[in-house]
Amino acid sequence: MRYEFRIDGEVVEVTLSKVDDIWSLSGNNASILPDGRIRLVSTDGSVFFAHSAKVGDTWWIHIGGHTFCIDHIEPGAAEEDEGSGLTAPMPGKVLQVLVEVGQRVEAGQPLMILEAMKMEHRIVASQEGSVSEIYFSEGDQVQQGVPLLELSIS
Amino acid sequence: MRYEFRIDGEVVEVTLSKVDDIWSLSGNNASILPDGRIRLVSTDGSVFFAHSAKVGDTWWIHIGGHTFCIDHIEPGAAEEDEGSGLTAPMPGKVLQVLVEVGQRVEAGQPLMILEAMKMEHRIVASQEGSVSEIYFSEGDQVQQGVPLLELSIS
Amino acid sequence: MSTILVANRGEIACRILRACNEAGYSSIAIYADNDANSLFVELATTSVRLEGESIAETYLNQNQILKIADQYGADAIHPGFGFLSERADFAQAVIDAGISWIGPSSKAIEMMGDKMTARTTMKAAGVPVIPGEEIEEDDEHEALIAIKSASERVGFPLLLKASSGGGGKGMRVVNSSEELDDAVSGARREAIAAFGDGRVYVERLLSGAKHVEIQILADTHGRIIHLGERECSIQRRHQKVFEEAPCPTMTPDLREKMGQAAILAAQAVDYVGAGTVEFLLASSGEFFFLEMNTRIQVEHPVTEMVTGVDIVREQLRISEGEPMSCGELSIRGHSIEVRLYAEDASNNFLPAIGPLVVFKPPVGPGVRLDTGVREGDEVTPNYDPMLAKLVVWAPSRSEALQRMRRSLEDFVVLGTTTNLRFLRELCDQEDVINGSTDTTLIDRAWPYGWSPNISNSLSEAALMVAGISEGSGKHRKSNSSDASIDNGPISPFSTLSRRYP
Amino acid sequence: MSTILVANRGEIACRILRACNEAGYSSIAIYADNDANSLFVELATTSVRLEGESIAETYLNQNQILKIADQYGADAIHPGFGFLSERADFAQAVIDAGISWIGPSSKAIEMMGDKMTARTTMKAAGVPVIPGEEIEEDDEHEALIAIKSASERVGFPLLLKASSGGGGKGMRVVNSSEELDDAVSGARREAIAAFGDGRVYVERLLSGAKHVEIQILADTHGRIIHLGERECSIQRRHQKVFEEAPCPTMTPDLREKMGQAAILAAQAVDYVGAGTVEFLLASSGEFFFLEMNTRIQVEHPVTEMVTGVDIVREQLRISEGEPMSCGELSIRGHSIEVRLYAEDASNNFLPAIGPLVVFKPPVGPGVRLDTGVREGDEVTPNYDPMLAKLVVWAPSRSEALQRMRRSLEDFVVLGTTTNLRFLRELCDQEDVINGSTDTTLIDRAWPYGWSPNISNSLSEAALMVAGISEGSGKHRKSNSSDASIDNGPISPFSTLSRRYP
Repeated sequence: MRYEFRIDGEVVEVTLSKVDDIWSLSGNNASILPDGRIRLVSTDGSVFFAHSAKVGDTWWIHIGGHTFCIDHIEPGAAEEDEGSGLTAPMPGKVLQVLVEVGQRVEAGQPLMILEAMKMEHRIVASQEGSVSEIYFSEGDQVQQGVPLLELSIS
Repeated sequence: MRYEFRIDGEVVEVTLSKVDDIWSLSGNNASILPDGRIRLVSTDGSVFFAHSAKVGDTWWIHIGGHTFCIDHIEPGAAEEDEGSGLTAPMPGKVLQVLVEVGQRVEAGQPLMILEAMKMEHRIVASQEGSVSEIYFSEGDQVQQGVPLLELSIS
Repeated sequence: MSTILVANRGEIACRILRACNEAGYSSIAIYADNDANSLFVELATTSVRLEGESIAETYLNQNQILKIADQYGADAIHPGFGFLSERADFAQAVIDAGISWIGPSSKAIEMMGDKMTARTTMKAAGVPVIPGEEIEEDDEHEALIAIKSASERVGFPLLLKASSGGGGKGMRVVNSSEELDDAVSGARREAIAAFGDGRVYVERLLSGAKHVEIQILADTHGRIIHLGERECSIQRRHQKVFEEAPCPTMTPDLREKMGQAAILAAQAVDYVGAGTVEFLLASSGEFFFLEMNTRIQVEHPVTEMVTGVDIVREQLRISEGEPMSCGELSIRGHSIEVRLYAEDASNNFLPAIGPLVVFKPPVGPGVRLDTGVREGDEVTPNYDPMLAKLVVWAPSRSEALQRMRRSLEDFVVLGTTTNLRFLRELCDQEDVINGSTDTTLIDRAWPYGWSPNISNSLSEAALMVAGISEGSGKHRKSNSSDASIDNGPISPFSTLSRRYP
Repeated sequence: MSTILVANRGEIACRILRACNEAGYSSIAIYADNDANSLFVELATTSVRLEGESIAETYLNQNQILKIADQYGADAIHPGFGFLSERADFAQAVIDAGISWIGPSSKAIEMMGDKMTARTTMKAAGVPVIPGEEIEEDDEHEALIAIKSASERVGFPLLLKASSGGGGKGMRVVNSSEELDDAVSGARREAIAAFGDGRVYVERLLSGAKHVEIQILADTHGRIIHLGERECSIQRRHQKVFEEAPCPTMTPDLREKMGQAAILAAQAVDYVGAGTVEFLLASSGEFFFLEMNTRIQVEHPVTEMVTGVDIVREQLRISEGEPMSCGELSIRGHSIEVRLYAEDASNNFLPAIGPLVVFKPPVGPGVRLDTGVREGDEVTPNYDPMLAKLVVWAPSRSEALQRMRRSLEDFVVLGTTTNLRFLRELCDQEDVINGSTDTTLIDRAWPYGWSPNISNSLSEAALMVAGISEGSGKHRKSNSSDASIDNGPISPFSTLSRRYP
């Protein structure tokens, strides 16, 4: 079985083999427990009990005291176009818009201030460019993931 | 909705009405929570959060610090014939058979000794009668619920 | 010591394995096939399967366990309680194999394990013992004659106890001479089955007495201390169900006297490690040696809660040859433990089995649960029906009782009959509330057996819940095609079949 | 008092409601619509819905809460922390309505709530305060001028703090005069939003100092005691994340000095109830009054664990007019609390949201979890991102750290990003291990931000688990037709959609 995942921004192909109820990958062996967890025996013999749960396309995995978020890439799915839009990291309210359309900005320059969970969050320019669009003004409520402004990269 | 249940050996008919998501029974109102529990508001206004789970035909219910076992009687199902058989209360081993076929016994007289979970359990006559059948002998393993001996009631 | 093998299962294996992990040791769990998915198996660094089926072939199989210890490089063995924990021959075999035995010397185990030797040793050390007689005869017929003659001197009511026993197995109360024949053969049969030794002894039954025991710790630097007492009077079928520290009627004076007697007892057998000296405390204030348990005890948490000593961690330290780390005895607040058994308290405490479809322990400050099971596990007849120990601590006894009541009501176990409600109602007994607890409490409170106190309106509410559950589709079968999911995470919507229909 | 209304939500509401239940009081929970299925709502005898949407319309709505108290017969109100707990006008309104206020007088709240009054009062009472200046100007422009002038006398680095604030809101570190303008406007904006009061004050930033606070209790019989200290130096975004008792560098002498200063502080405002006096402890051993929190604190459990005092229970007793039940201060062992936040520690601690698809807290002796959430709940942006407090106790500090490490590794939370791993790696910082904790620790340890330390082989194992999960059918959608089941018990097999996509 072959799957494609994205972990920490990197796309990785995972090819598993399965004999009876034992799954294998480069010397690691694993099986599914009755309660849905996965028991993994690594090449050095150490045993891990992993929890996994899927939210949207993302697998949340707890193993060895760490928690991983791993996106499953559906076969044939187009890569997301990340663009140069700056999106809201979480739902909140626009407190201040610090730039105007057409203004040139430097990488790291604050563009907008959001308030969420009673804390202020700055939206900063990811790279040098000029502001091409501003979608919200002060006092607007924004949902997580929506584009807030657009930069054209010079 | 009408259901038949057995609770503490007694058969009870339960007739529920339902409007939208609220279930009612003689002044008690209840609704199902997102996590599957049931929130019940009794006539005196007190609120209970009940857990329920089904094993076989039996509903296990936790409410108000008590746990109930309530058997659902399928519509049209024949009443079980309880007979006069004496059944194994749990899996175990026959340690001793204290009676013989044909022997007269009094109510409360020990008939057989089982061992289970490292403890001895006595199987005693439920009423006066004579032993008509003995299905196991010393050393036999028995499963839960199997008839051990048969009494004919005089 | 770097790798510790835990030769046990269930909640006590979990307790010890966590202590090993926290102290930085590697740990080895051993498990029989029917424990392959048990919690304790997951808590060890390495888990090794035991071959065989019966307990004798697995958890009591000394050779197999020693072989695993050797093969996996264990340099210490913790026996927990039960199983091999009080087998002097095993302790010796472990030591002979060059492995540390986390417990006292095999000599100490042997002397305390045989009740007759223990009595003799205690008498010699000046520790008061209960009036009673030792029956040396091994043959059934001769033993009966000797017991009859002893019973005339000791007097009724009396107690028959297995010489090499514990945990209530092979124990019988005999109220009159007519009951003696039956009781002797039953006690001997159980004793032979459980311990391979049918010898019993006869002891005066001190009714109305309290069961009070002293926890002791002794290190290899000559330091020996007691950690105060636990009261464990409340018993059913001679097994403890409700334990507390401190004893509600204890005085500092009496504690010191009993503590010193316990230290004398331990010194008499050159004791090393954690151990418990059990006494009967008569209402007169006199106390009598019952026995010494040469191992960690089920009810050790209540002592940990009030003294702040981590007894298992001290066991590890002592086995390392380090001095124990705890200072002077100080007792703070009050702790109560109840034992959660899979059993039907309304039917003579008959053990129960079944799936733990829902298992939701109570939470909150001052609540501790030592469990060997979790939601989704199956209670089988293979082992002891004790599932978990619910322990509370609070600044005062009345607050601890209040916390225990709340915790017992919040504890949800569905799929297997437990004694939860029995324990809850036990907490409302006047004698429990005012601390007048003695070993006859349960029999006095419910002379005709216990049955739950349920209001009609609550039964009606339960029936309503059953109706809603049935009517809302909660009962429909899982129809997955994947076998690994059928047994899957147990939710209120799953429908399980008992494995033992 | 017979019925107590808890004017709060989340874990502290759970903590207080359990204490009410155990003490035999009836309890009333109040909840906004988005809390209708929250845990605390279930723990009360009666739960009453608050009308309105925003926090101002619900948990901060004094009139509505007083109306509910009247309507449902509450004779006492416990405010918890945050929300209305330090609003003097609310405390007074409660008292005027003939209801017991479980806290100090409105006068005491007012005096301590205004940082300037508090400083003046403390100076007069002989309690040492940090060099700094109070800015009375309310107008933005005038305030800026006054702050600039004050900054020249106080010196950089300095701290701007909201006069009526707390919890890090409206707080800014200013390293040089160039940063001042921006910092002042940001601090004022946050302060106005959070407290309706934009006044700030300027304080010398004592870098390298420890944040040490003293818990005090005062009853209406004139008894006032301190319960020793907590150290809460380790903070991120000026919010505590790791708290412990005792402070690892504390001496009995210094504890007594700081304790007496805290008692002086409390006496200066005729304090009644539970409160905390916060100090900065410089490496020289000098300490300075920071502020007094006139309410129960988030980190109160570590004091409960080492002193054996149930602080919430004592609050109830004091409000009843009873003398407090605790005796002399005795500190036993060591306790550590970490705050579990829904936040991305690797991205500047940005708050996170999502479903708690799996939420499995660690268990075992010495582990306490104070939580307001449970498996299946949703973390929303409506409230503070603190989900729970994980508290451990052990006989020594090093054992407590070991227990905390083990507990953090055992804690499974899936579906929402948390700071679990950050906390786990925090426990391995050398300065944490040897107790050299100060308020700059996190910035010093991770000057360029934190990111997890993950071995390649573990990433590979995680990918393998993802592959198996994907391949084993764990991902297929629930296809039930019953809506109440679709949202049903959250199992590893359920597929959830974020509510905020």
